[in-house]
Amino acid sequence: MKKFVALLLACLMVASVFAGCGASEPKETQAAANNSGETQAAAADGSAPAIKIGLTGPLTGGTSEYGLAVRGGMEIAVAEINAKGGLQIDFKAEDDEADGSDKAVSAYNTLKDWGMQIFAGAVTTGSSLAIAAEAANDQIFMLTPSASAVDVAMTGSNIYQMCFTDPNQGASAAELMSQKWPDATIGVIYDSSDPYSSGIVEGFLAKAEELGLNVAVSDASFTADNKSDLSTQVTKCKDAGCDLVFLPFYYTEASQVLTYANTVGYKPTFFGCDGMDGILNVEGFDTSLAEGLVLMTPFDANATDDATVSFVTQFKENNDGKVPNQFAADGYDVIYALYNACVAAGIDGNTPAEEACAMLQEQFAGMTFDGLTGKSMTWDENGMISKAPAAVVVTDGVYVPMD
Amino acid sequence: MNEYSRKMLKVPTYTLLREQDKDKLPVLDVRNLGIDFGGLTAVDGFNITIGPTEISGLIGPNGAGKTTIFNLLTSVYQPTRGSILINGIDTKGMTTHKVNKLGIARTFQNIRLFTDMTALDNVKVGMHNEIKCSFLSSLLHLPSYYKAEKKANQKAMELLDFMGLADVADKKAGSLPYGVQRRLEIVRALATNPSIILLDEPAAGMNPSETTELMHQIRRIRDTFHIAIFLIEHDMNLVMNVCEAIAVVNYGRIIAKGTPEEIRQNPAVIEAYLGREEADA
Amino acid sequence: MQILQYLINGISIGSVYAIIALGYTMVYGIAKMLNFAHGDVIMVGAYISFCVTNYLGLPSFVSVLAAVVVCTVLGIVIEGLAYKPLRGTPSLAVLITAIGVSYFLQNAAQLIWSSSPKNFTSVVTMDPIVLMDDKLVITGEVLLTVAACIVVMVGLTLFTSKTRTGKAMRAVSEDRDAAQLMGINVNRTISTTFAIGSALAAIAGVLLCSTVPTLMPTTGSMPGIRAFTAAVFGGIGSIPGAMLGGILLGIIETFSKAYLSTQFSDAIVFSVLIIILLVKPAGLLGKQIQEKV
Amino acid sequence: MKTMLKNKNTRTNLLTYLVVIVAFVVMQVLNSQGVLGSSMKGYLVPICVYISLAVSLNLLVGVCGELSLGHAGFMGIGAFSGIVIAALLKDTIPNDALRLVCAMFGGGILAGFVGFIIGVPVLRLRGDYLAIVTLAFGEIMKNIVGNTYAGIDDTGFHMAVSTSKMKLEAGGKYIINGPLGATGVEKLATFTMGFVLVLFTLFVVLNLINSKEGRAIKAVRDNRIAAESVGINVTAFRMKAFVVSAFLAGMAGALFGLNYSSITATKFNFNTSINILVFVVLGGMGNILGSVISATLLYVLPEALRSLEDYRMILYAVVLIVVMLCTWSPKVKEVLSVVTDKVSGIFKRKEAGTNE
Repeated sequence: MKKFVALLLACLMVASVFAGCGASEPKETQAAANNSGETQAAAADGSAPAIKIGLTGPLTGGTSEYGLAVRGGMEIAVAEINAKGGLQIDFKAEDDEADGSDKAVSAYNTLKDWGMQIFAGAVTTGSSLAIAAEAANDQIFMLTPSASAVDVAMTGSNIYQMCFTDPNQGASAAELMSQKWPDATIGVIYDSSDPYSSGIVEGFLAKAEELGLNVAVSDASFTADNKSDLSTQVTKCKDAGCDLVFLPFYYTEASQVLTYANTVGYKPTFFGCDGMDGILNVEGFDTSLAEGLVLMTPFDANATDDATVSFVTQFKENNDGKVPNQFAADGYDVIYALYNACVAAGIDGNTPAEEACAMLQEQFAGMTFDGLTGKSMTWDENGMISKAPAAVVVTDGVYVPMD
Repeated sequence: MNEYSRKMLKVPTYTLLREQDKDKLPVLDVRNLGIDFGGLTAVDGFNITIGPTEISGLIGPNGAGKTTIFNLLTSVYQPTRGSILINGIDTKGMTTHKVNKLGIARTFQNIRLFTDMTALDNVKVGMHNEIKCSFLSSLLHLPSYYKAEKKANQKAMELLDFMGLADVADKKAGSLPYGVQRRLEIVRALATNPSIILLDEPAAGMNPSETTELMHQIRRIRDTFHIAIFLIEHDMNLVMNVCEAIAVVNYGRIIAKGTPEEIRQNPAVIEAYLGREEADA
Repeated sequence: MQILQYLINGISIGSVYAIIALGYTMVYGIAKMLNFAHGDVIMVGAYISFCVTNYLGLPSFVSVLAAVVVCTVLGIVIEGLAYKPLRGTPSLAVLITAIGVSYFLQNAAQLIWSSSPKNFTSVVTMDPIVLMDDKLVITGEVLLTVAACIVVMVGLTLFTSKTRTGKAMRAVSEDRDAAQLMGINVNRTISTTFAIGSALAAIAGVLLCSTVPTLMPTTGSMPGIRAFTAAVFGGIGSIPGAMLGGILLGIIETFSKAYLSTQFSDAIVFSVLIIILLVKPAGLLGKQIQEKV
Repeated sequence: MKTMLKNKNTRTNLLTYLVVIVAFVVMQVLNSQGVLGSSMKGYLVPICVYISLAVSLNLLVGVCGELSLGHAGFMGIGAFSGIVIAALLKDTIPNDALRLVCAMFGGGILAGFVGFIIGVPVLRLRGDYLAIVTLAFGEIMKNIVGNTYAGIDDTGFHMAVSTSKMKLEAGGKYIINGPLGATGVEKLATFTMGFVLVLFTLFVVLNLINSKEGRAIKAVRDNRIAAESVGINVTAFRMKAFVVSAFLAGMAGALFGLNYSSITATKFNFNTSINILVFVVLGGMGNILGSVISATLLYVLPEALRSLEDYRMILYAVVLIVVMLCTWSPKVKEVLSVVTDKVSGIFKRKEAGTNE
């Protein structure tokens, strides 16, 4: 009986939390709207209501870095657009904890209940895969800023990507290497538990074989669980005499590789992918370690064109002076691409999601888009993007385009 | 029978079998038993033979190794030396539950009931190996499960009734008075259908009238179930009145064996054990 | 010579596991609870040290000191608020509370320091030792971590065997009730244990991030679980066992990556752990406790 | 029947079934009225899955007294084998519900089998050592499944540990794709099946607890030495509980896997195991109805906190700690009882006042 009372108490506790949330909800949302979460758009004088765009991404937990960056980028785009007048955007982001099943789907469902018309997520591949099937089923148009696996776009005809697909990126890395360093001994270190990293390696190895590149080390992988020690992988490459080391993973781990290689005096050319962007802005990172690092990134925060400068300034303002990375830029581009398409197709807050989906598909098929992450971007019939891969070299702590 | 003859040891040992058991296979036959705990000899050269319907006692001062002997007999510890035969079968290397299946059951000095369960369930746990009901049948509660449970309930109630515990059947074992718990432990041991039952200080914590009652019950157990009883007890009155044979241990060794009269008169015992107690008294 | 370099790498990560495991094993041995929040206290320690060095510009030894002070206070507060009220309840209840504390610390760290990674500046300024013409490199971090492990191990052993408080801790670990009857303040002893364990966590945090520079709110959790594994491996509750377990785990991990398979190294490491526990059920240096009948 | 109702255990069990059935009927009615939003509808199947997981883990942790930190590992085995089975049987069994049942039983049997294999050596260990080995098992499982490739083409079923070794003929389809996990899974799971699974789990676990096996398991937990002394083979019973628990977790995993179009091995990590454990401990060890309720509430809680945005997980942690303290701490309980006494005192006084 005592236990039962205890249980009842526990239930009451939880219930009171629920009740508490319910009661304080309006206040919370408003607070959120003011600082970050939801950018409520005032329906401009009697015109059509704002169009509802939703995002899911990891906002808490180990990968929240990426989710928060995308959200930050999108919020800037939404604020700019809403300030312009005309078609307004109502934006909302939900936490999916980078989960590939129930959490992702419930984040998506929450957005659906909110009345989402267009889905601008998810941030991670795992979540996108789970949600893509739902979106395909619901006929809600989906344009993911950063989920790069081929399988995502292939899930349905209404699923589009703003980033390169992984095998494509791997293949272009191999092509670039065969042009610039045809005789190099190449080592590859990658995260075998991450679809992004292993997807790139898959495409890279296939292309490298075709081009006859000398890949000496291709089995130096790590997993999310044992990434605290990457010295063995570096030692493997060092011992095999690799003078070009391919690092197709995120900058969080890359800084470890660079630091360790520097400590042991190993100085090959390091070559990264778009996930490497952001390394120069890691707090406390000695940028001289990244000197000579080659990476293929569609976005350069130091670029001097007006669009980038204004984006970077605003992002810094909103995020305690943090410099945006390509995740943020992809997010920004996604909102603008959707906005352009909506304007062209005449979609507004009254258009049902399914109709909007069909109209957007039509638009994207023939659309050319200029954004922060590339010029004249187009999409193919599968929803995959085609944009020119740009390689840069880190020189004196800034990106310098590679010629 | 084959298994018996194969495992039977032919060494004759000192026996003190009662008249009624002379021509029968001893239920417990212990030879030269000993155990060392990291260089310390706890029990050494312990021999005893108990007939199928005998009540024997094991006495000795505190720390003499009595409970250790019980633990050896029930395979809680594996002996360093010597052998234990239960109904003629050597228990070497067997686990406690296997030894129990051979026919040895016990109670504990510090009561070890399943305190969260009812008295009835405690007894039914004791009957575990007797309840014939397959795992699948228990999982799915097939008709055979209900039949087996009904039978088990009946028998468990009979056993509780035998020790006068029928009215506490639905009480949690942990909530029962001390003396009742001791008796419940005996019922639980009886429920395993043993041929010998080891009682570790059954009268500890009981008042004199409860002890007298217990003495009757011990005899009734033997007379009803026709099993052997081997008990450790400090209450000399109980031991001398109930036991037909007594072994005295000190420092892990047997110092005397015999009938109560013989023990009472044995100078070694008087000096080592009884003497002191009598002097105290 | 390759093999020697791998061995050094193994000792490098292993000694980090070892120093975390020392904190785990100490708290487990005395308070008899799996403190799953230990890894997160480590993360807090590393952040404190990072902030003191990078924002206040103070020298690294001051930052270590600050981390130790903050973590000790944090440890006492956590213990007093979340664990002490549960003294005497089933260990599982405390385990779940520890998990709650772990979630709390991670999320609080994300709110305070944001989730973007920070690159921890190593507290070691020594140049690496290069042997056998560049084939074998021993970094200062390895030397410092191993030295710190040995100092902590010897220090803890002396502390528990020589000082009054240490002896009280041992008494509490052997038999809490008996210790109470002997007039030992069990609650205070356990609180002291947490204070010491958390101070060790701060040092472990600094050393972890000196070896592995990426600092994030989740930095402590995976090494924390590894270190817990190491502590069990060496015999949980045993101070030299934690050290041995940590270093062996690091070496096994590195060697399996180097010679067997990088892909399956997690599976290999944990399989070795299972096998060791089957052969030695109480870990390498643990005591098998005989149940009293 | 009357005597049956008198028995407290039977009453609690009937109450448990009743709660589950009523909840199901209410949800079905609400659903048919179109009251439920998509997110609410989305919770239904995972809640059923987590209830089954919590109940099956409660058998191990609460009833048996063994701490397992690898329950998600069994769930993962069930999920992936269930997905493979469902894909393989696509042509043989066209009926979705039947195929789902086959997949669930297949997943359960495989998980139970793996439970048995690792149980043989592992169950010799006790307490925290068993916990760490189950944790290790979960990590091994995650690592291996995360590197497994399986696919089907005209020549049949293929499996390998790297893409280069995986040669599918044209028209072949990947079922499990390494770190991407299982993709393109056909969603077979339904709420009704989830409900059936919960009932089945409750049926098996409650029956087991109330049979001679259950008595033996509880006896082993209460007092291992006494249980051995009355002839109970302790290892065998720990094994039975372990295998049954793994089997049920495997079934739940299969349902979970077939409820989403994709699933990765990382889902079945330490954190998921811990979450299930939290459900069990908060619901009360050995308290099956408690597990059902706490799994439901705690699953929905982080979702209900969504409006707090970035603060929701920290609040979840606080709620977890506070609830643990309220349900377990003797001191807090004392304070609570004083408060409730006072409150009831006030009411009584009021009553007395009105009487006057």
